[in-house]
Amino acid sequence: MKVILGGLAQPATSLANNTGTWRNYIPVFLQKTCTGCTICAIVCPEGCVYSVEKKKFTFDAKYCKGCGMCAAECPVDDIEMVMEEK
Amino acid sequence: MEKHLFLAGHTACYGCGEALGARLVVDAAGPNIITTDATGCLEVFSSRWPQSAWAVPFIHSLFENSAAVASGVEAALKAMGRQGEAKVIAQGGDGGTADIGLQCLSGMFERGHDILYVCYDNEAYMNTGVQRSGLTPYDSDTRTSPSGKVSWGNRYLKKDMPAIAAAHGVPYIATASVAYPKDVQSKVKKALSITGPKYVQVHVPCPLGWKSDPALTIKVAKLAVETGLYPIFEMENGVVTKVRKIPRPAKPVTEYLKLQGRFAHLFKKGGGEAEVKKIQQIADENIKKYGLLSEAAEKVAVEKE
Amino acid sequence: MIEIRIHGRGGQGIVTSGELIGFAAFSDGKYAQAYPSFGSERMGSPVTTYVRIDDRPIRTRTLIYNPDFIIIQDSTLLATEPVLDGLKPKGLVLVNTKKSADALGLDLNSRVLTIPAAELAMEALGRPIVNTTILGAFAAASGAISLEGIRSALEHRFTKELAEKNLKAATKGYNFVKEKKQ
Amino acid sequence: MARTFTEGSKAVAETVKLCRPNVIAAYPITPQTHISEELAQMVANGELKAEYVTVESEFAAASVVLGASATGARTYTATSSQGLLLMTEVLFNISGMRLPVVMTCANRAVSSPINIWNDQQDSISVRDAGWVQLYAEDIQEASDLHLQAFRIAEHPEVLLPVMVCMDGFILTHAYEPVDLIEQKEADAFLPPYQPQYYLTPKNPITFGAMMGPESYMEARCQLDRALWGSARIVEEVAKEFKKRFGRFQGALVDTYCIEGAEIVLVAMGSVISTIKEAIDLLRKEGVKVGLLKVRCFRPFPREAIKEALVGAREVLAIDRAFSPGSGGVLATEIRAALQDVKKAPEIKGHIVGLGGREISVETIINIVKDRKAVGREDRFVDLKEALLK
Repeated sequence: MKVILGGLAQPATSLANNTGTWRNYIPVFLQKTCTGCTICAIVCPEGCVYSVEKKKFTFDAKYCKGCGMCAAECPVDDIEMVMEEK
Repeated sequence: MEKHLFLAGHTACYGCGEALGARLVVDAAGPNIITTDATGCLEVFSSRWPQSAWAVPFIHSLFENSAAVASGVEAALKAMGRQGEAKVIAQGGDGGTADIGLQCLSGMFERGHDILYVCYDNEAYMNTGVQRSGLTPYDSDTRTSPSGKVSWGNRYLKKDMPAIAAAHGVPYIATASVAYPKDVQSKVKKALSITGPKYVQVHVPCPLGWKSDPALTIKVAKLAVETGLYPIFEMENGVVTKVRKIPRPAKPVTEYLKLQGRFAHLFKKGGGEAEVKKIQQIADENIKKYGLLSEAAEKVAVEKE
Repeated sequence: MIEIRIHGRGGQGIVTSGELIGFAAFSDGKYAQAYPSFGSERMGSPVTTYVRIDDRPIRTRTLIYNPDFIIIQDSTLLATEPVLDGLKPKGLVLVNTKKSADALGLDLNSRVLTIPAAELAMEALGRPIVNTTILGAFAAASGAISLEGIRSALEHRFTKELAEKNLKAATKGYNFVKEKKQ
Repeated sequence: MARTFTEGSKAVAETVKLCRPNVIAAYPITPQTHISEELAQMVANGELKAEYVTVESEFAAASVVLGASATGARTYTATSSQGLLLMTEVLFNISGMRLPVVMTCANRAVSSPINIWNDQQDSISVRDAGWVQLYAEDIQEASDLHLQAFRIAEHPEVLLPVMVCMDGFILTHAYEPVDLIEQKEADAFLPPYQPQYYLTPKNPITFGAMMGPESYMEARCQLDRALWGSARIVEEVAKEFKKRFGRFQGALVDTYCIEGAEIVLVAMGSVISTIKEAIDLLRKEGVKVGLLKVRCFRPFPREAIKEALVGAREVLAIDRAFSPGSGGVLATEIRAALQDVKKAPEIKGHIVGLGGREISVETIINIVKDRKAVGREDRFVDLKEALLK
């Protein structure tokens, strides 16, 4: 990667960065009692939680650092954090 | 994944309130913005060359000049007839805003630039390893305001930035918290609809500096509001026009303090009760000053974002 | 090269005097250089302006130590400042005072001319602003610049109305010296 | 082209106006103030269509032009002394981000003791900030240099800020005949700035990213190469300026009476004129003395200096600034430039004119005449020994 004019960076390139490797705990989206409130997606500091269907959410394991905010904030306890086997 | 303007792959800590705050702000603002940022955590974890988490034009220059660089951006857009191209958002942490960057911010306010300044308030210099700032709360334990045999931590009260902004005649001022994401976003949108300087201060917990559970970032942030320690309000043309009411009775500050290691010394050492009382007093004064308590306790308590 | 030193007090238009002499010489087709004594002088404190006039480009940027002409816009400086230092033999000192040259009692090897500039300025301008009156007197006494040069300098520097008034003042000064000579 | 008789600051402001800057930000400081006042008046009169940002400090002035330049605007600022030092942090940022800002430094001594008069300690102290630094000999050159500065700064191979240094008071407050360029001629010489990268949602690039040990050095090396490379552009632009306007006062360096000179004085800024006067007098006495004028101090024109000095027996560097604990800066750098020259001339450093101390023709003549009597140490000239006892 050539240095351009003192270090310009191209937009949206952080996606190349695999922050999922930081994880100790991984969320499990049970997809049982989900009401589709979207809180999990809103509060994720990585912005890597997303809906596949209206009441079915999942996350991108490439970026999830396993902070557990989605699980802590889920009002219906439909997300569990489990120790990740690596 | 959802389409965001502040993207994954950034290198913020687990459960970072500031990363969440920044994403909420730029997503609300939309793609037609130019953002500046002060040196600090946000800049470091979002723009480590050759990567950038920003999908919007972004410039970081120095610790103390985000507001001045934004002033230059805005002046350039004006001078070149490009005002329609982008709104300007200046960003900074609490140190870059209330301490070292205050002079540049004052200049920006005074000159009336059409800029939204967003302060991500995590209440200390986190980028350099948790030292106190002008927005560090009373009794908070930081590396430069440590608790010790003869110290309860930070001796000073939070600098009242909204009042400082108001004294400059800033037409729109708001506080917000990542605990209420939609509120953050609607305030950003409202701010951007107003011409002139705007100031929005977003409370963003820092699990590292606050020594709190990363999973509880939202919970901690919410308690700051529900205890009255972090009043959420809007000021328009110098007058408080809207307040986020908190459930009656307000939660005791201990509920908030106990979740955070930065206040742990208050509960370990003899005499801590008196200090906690002082903090409760700060909350009580906020509640009175801003009229934070709701009329009906239950109604607000169940309000969900 | 002709070197001129102007002495006065802050607020008396000394810097402007230098600029006007320089511009007059410039419009007479000569090279000129003018610069004030640099500093944070306040109203009332002694100030100096330096002017050089030559037929070729002027490179020297030093202060003027041995002037051909000294203009003293405020005669009280004679008592307190070394304003006459370095004057060339057969040079000229022009002093703004009601007194006669003899009455000043200056022990010099040079010509001393006095001019009651305040009175003349009052007649022309209605205000005792003396610098342009002295400018006219200097033109007449030295021949270093022409009255026509002064006219274009004033027109360059001031609005039309102000230029006309000041030209009147300068002409009064000019004629005063011319008549005195005869 | 029209010749007028005007103040140095006014002449510079007139030229800056011709360059059509979009954004100007400056903070008052003596002796720079007249320049920014003139520009403010031009904007107020509607003669100059620019955003004039009245900042709260020089630090903000530099930050505002940084932001504006990154947004694609042509930008200008001016300062002196403490103001320049207050800008220091931003100066490094502007060059690091490769932004073609143009600045006038009205050279003035730095505190403490506070002193508003001229020397060059301010700009010399920021010589490592990564800016092109050009030093003006007279008002005409100071004025002309601004038009050239924007051309150099915005050249696609340069993209670096340029600092035009003019001696405070001596040039900023003096009145001289100056040839002013017509707007049409200026426009033909300096086309509008067309940045390749700038802040815009159309291409949302990130400026000012953090670089670690893996790439920081390359970015700095790139800056260094660009600065060295700017020497060629400084020359090109000076030559083209000469072709269009007929004036040439050197590019990287200039010389006076250097043919066959055994003793060569080297200096920068307005003292050059005084030295020329001294040389004329010395030559009449049969002293074989010449002058090397350093017009471009950054990039430091090593080769041009070598070429000019190689035949001399003695070099007398005249410094209006110094590095405490080291010596005259020009002297030091010339020594470095000549270190691989066989039979290199002896180089003696002279620190003169600090804080407005007068440098007369006699000062220069004495430096030349006393040169045998003094040692190799850089020395302060015309010291008042009584004040040191």
